Amino acid sequence: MSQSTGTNVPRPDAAAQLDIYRRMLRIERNDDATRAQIRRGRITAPYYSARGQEVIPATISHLLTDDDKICTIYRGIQDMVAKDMPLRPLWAEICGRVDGTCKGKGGPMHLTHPETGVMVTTGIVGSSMPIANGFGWASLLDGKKHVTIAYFGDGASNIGAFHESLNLASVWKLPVIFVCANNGFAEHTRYENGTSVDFIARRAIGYGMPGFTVDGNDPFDMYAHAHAAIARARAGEGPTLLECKTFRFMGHVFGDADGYMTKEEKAAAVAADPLPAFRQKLIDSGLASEAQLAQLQAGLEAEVQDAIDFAFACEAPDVAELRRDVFAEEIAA
Amino acid sequence: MSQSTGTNVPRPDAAAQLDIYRRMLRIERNDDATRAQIRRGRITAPYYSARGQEVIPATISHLLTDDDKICTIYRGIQDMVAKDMPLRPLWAEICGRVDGTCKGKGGPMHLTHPETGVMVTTGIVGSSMPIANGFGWASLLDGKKHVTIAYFGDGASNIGAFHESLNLASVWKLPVIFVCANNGFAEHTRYENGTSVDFIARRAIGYGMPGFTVDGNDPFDMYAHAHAAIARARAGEGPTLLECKTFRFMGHVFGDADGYMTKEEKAAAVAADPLPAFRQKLIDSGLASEAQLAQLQAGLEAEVQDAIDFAFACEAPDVAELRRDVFAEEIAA
Amino acid sequence: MSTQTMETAGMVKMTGQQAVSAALFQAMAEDSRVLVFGEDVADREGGGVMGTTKGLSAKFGDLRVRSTPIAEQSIMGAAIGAAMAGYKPVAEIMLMNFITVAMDMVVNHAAKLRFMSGGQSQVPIVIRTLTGAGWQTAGQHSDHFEGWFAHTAGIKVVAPSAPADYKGLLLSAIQDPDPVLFIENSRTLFVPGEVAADQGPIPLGKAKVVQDGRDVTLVTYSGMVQTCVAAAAELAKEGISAEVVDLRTLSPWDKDAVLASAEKTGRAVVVTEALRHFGPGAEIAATIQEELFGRLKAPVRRLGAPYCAVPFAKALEDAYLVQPADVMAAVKGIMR
Amino acid sequence: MSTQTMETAGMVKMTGQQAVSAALFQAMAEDSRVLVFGEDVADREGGGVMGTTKGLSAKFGDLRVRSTPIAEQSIMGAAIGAAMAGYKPVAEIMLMNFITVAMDMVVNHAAKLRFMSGGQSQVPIVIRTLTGAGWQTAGQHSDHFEGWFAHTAGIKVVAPSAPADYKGLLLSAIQDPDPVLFIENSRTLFVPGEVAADQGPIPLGKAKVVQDGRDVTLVTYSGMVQTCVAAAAELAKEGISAEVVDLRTLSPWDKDAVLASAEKTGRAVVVTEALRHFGPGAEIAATIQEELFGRLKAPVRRLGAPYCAVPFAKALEDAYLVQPADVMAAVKGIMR
Ligand SMILES: Cc1ncc(C[n+]2csc(CCOP(=O)(O)OP(=O)(O)O)c2C)c(N)n1
Ligand SMILES: Cc1ncc(C[n+]2csc(CCOP(=O)(O)OP(=O)(O)O)c2C)c(N)n1
Ligand SMILES: [Mg+2]
Ligand SMILES: [Mg+2]
Repeated sequence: MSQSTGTNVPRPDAAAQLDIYRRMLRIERNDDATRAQIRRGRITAPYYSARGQEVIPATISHLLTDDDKICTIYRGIQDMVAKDMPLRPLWAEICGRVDGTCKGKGGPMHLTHPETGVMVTTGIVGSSMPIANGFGWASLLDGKKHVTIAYFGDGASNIGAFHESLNLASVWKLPVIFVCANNGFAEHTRYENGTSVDFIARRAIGYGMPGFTVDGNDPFDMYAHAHAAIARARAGEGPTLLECKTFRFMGHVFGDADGYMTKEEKAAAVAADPLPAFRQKLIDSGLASEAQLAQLQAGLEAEVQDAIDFAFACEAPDVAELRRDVFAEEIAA
Repeated sequence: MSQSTGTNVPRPDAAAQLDIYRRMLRIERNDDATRAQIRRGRITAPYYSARGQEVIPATISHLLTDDDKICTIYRGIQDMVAKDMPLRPLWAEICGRVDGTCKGKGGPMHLTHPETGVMVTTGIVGSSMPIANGFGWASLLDGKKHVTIAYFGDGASNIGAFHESLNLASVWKLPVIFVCANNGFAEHTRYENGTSVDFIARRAIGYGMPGFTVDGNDPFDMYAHAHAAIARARAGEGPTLLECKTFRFMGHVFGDADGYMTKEEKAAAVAADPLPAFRQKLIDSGLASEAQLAQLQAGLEAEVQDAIDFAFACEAPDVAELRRDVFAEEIAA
Repeated sequence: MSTQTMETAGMVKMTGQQAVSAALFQAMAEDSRVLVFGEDVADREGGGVMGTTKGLSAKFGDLRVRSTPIAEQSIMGAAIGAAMAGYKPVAEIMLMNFITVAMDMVVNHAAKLRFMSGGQSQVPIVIRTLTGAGWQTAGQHSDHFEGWFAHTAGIKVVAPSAPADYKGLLLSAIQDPDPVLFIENSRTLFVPGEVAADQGPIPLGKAKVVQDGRDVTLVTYSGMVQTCVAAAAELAKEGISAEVVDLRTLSPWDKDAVLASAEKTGRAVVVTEALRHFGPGAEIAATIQEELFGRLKAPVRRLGAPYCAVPFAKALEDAYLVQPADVMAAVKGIMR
Repeated sequence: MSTQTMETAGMVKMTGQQAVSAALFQAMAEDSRVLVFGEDVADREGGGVMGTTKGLSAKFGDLRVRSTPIAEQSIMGAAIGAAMAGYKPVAEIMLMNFITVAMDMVVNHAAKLRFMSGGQSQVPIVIRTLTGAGWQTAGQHSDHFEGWFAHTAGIKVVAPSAPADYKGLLLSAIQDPDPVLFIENSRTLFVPGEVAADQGPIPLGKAKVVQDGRDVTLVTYSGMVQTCVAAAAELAKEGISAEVVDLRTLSPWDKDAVLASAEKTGRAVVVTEALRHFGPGAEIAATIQEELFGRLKAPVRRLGAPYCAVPFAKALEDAYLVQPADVMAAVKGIMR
């Protein structure tokens, strides 16, 4: 299904490559710190690591503005971090503090940050897509050229919401890009045991929509396809389906036993880890020095540490919060 | 999308053609009588005529046994009549009598007759399909070669249940045939204003399933494709999607104003009425004489009239029926 | 849809359907953020299968008034997203039974996003839907699921019965900053009544005493209001004075008004078209008995649909629906 | 999943989860028509994300024990069709919130097909699902929707809390000729308890007095049973004797047992994890007050979740869940 996008394949320039790498590393450093905090027993909520999938949101976010929106899923913290959501309110939320972006009421599965376009995070498989269409419709009404990204997984491509959403987006020519992170598994179910088609991108045919299978671990392939899809959406030509092939290194949820996959396939995926590979590429192509990248990393680590320190210093929300934000008007005690 | 099924295209022999015509005429005579009774005010329920669509279920039913099952929709009386469901319990049901096949509790939108394989009639768009899969699974468990037909409309191909069902049927290789009567409209909405793809059959690609666009008004094209799909299902090779192009002459529901379609397109469709056309063909090809067909018609009209007389002579159900069939055990008064 | 004008002192005679249409025209004219969409709602598709939205797309354009594919989940999703982006979508779910395919969007998302986001998101949508037995549409076209939504935090449930309320409450529902389920009832929607020519918004959450009485309070809403009013008229002939309270909004319901009336009469019967079993009437009955413990003259009775699907045959459907005679019998049973 | 055998006079110590597993093994062995399916339930996928169905596919084969795509509507549809064809599918909906995408199949079809077909169709399915707050899984993973299904004619609702009941009621649910929603509670499922080694079916619809008492009746089910038992223990220290009635089946509920207890004690508090507002507790409270009018010493109180989504932060989640202290306060409030 990977269809060439023609001779003028868009390519990230040096600055773009560095920015994509920065976003990847921001995701990875944040993920690493999250898992460390969980191991230390400081965070108790379920955590769905996206380690290994960084290229997808890093590349897409590089091409977005703050006015562009994302609707994502439980495994979506990477999408927010890539979108440059500030880490303090993110961490405070994960820790259930009142200074969290959702005052501690939503938690990691429902992080929201409209200022950076993080509109919806859902824990229901498939449900990012129907809502993304609403933002797409609003863009048409606004007459602006904002795009909305609906992130979801390969397993989610089998649920009804996927179908209804792609059909509506196509009929209405909405500026929405459906980004499927195909990591080969839905919880413990291997792709082919739940999905009837060899490439999810083929499903786009059923919606009269362009669809591409992309190497989701290759920033160049991702860039080419995301660039074209976003341009298409901004031009009013409608939605695109991008199936981005990748792998989740940490299994479905933190603590996952991994018994449903072979050691070999996991080892092979980890060996092909896109993060060090892209790092090496930047150095090999002379775009950055070891020192520069180390400095970048140190800066990101400091940012993450600052967010962690901030979060744990925050207060828990007051129980009166149960009566707030149910409706616009506070519910009487 | 209409793909040739190869050089050995299955063709209905003389007996098959006559049987298909018999089923078509049975549908049409029954439909005509139903509308007459409604006009006379003797039936009050909403009625969804399938006039014009007879070829589809007539051909398919010819290829089925009583052990094969159908799951159909509000516009599905034609599917039951084609499946040779006896007309007395059908009419008694439509008239809300206790001798109706559902004791008058289901009515025309929920007719059921397991003896002839009429398993489910649903009023919810799309819902015939997920249930049909269950019968398909049961066939695999039984180790028998029964097939199940899921009937639905073009509009229904845009709802989530369609997607989930075709995917599951394909992954599980179920002996289910998804038969879409594409009559060009969903209530008042024209095909292309609700459906994003030029041919619904293309959606089969997204499920790794064979899919064909068939001339649903041509018994020969229908026969060729239905025969192949049923053979495939019986052979354990899995499901097929058949998109059967047709037209509903009477609009969505009895009394429908038709303002959403042009007079010309309707006139053209009616002019191409498949029923008289096929009748003529039978005569032209010497398979039947005018007299034979007139006799056939008279027999069917008598059968319909008998059913009507029977139905109106039946009693209304007793209010105690509200406590029966909720559960296997009657609910205490 | 043309309003049958019969003005008397600023009053217009119109049906509930005309009132709904009038409210939509008014709201769309007043606020360009108001959107209307759903299956067949645009004029190209006849302005709704019942014609309720006729003329809106001609007046307000195809971008604000849109027909959709048959895909209720995508309808509700589009409403939610557009609402979060600052619009006020009025989404139509043709019949209440069809909301069963979109419950995730309504319950897990529309109702919760404000809370789960700590107040950052708002979802000011109206879900207009129609239901009601009496037309022999049987088990999948006449259900009353309002109890499910009343039992869901974060969504309001409005269910008028009179034309003026259809208009005034719909205007308020559209203005409301939170999700509102607006239920139209198929037996009352086409009944004409008096509506002020300049009828404006009527506040949500306020009941209306549609019939004063002394001996017993009938608490009801939607299609059962006319049933209770009919019962009250018959009861009056037998010397029993029944007060009829139309909740108009089921959630939040007007506890003060109901308790005041029940305390005054000392007796209450709660009447719903929804199933009696674990139905919305239970909340009202439980609350009245709890709050007025020791001050009632009789136990609170509840009437609702029997424990079965809506049947097709006319005789069964009539028996299924609560009738004035049922209300009268329940009242007489507690009058001794 | 290996049963920790600690036999004492034919009793085995096991968790609710082990009891569910044991019931599935037993039912599948006894009746070849029993099928088990849902997301990740087969051994290839680890026998369920919690491991509850582990070993079933190895023993009973891939045709009877099947993992499915993530597509709850198709899961429920397949269950319905197979049931109508003579099988007894036990379908798993991983968490109760996910049933929102399959409500049409459950409500418009599974629950109604027997009635709408005049008794020709039967749908003997069991829907196993899991829910319960307390694990910080927030707004979309811990809801209690059992009230919706109790308010739907044609489907039974079972919600055990003790391991023996998990086993016995699941065996009965599987044998039942009609649809049953079987709710597993995440706070009780992993708590061990005594189960008879040969534990057989326990009839649906029968409550169990889990704690005798004189002064007040606590009516509850599922995860709130342990909360009420804890409250009763504390109340006993203060000289208040509370009887705890575990409904075990919410619909149909054991009215006789509840009324007998409430009549004996003269006071009742109904406790649910579900939202209090229009929740299942209202049916119980309304019925007790109606049936025992004039014979109660105090109004019936109801406790349930507050009117909001399940919050994430631990402090909020604790406040959201009814705690023993809340039950004690409610009891003391009606003891004077
Ligand atoms: C409607 C629904 N069904 C089931 C679940 C449970 N569940 C959570 S994640 C998941 C797997 C999703 O797989 P995929 O879409 O591939 O995304 P990934 O987790 O691999 O990123 C499942 C089944 C859910 N959250 N929602
Ligand atoms: C879930 C759902 N949404 C809406 C409806 C209302 N409705 C009944 S029939 C219909 C049109 C269906 O069109 P199509 O699938 O093309 O079948 P046709 O009626 O043309 O045979 C609609 C929208 C419904 N019954 N169920
Ligand atoms: Mg995946
Ligand atoms: Mg159609």
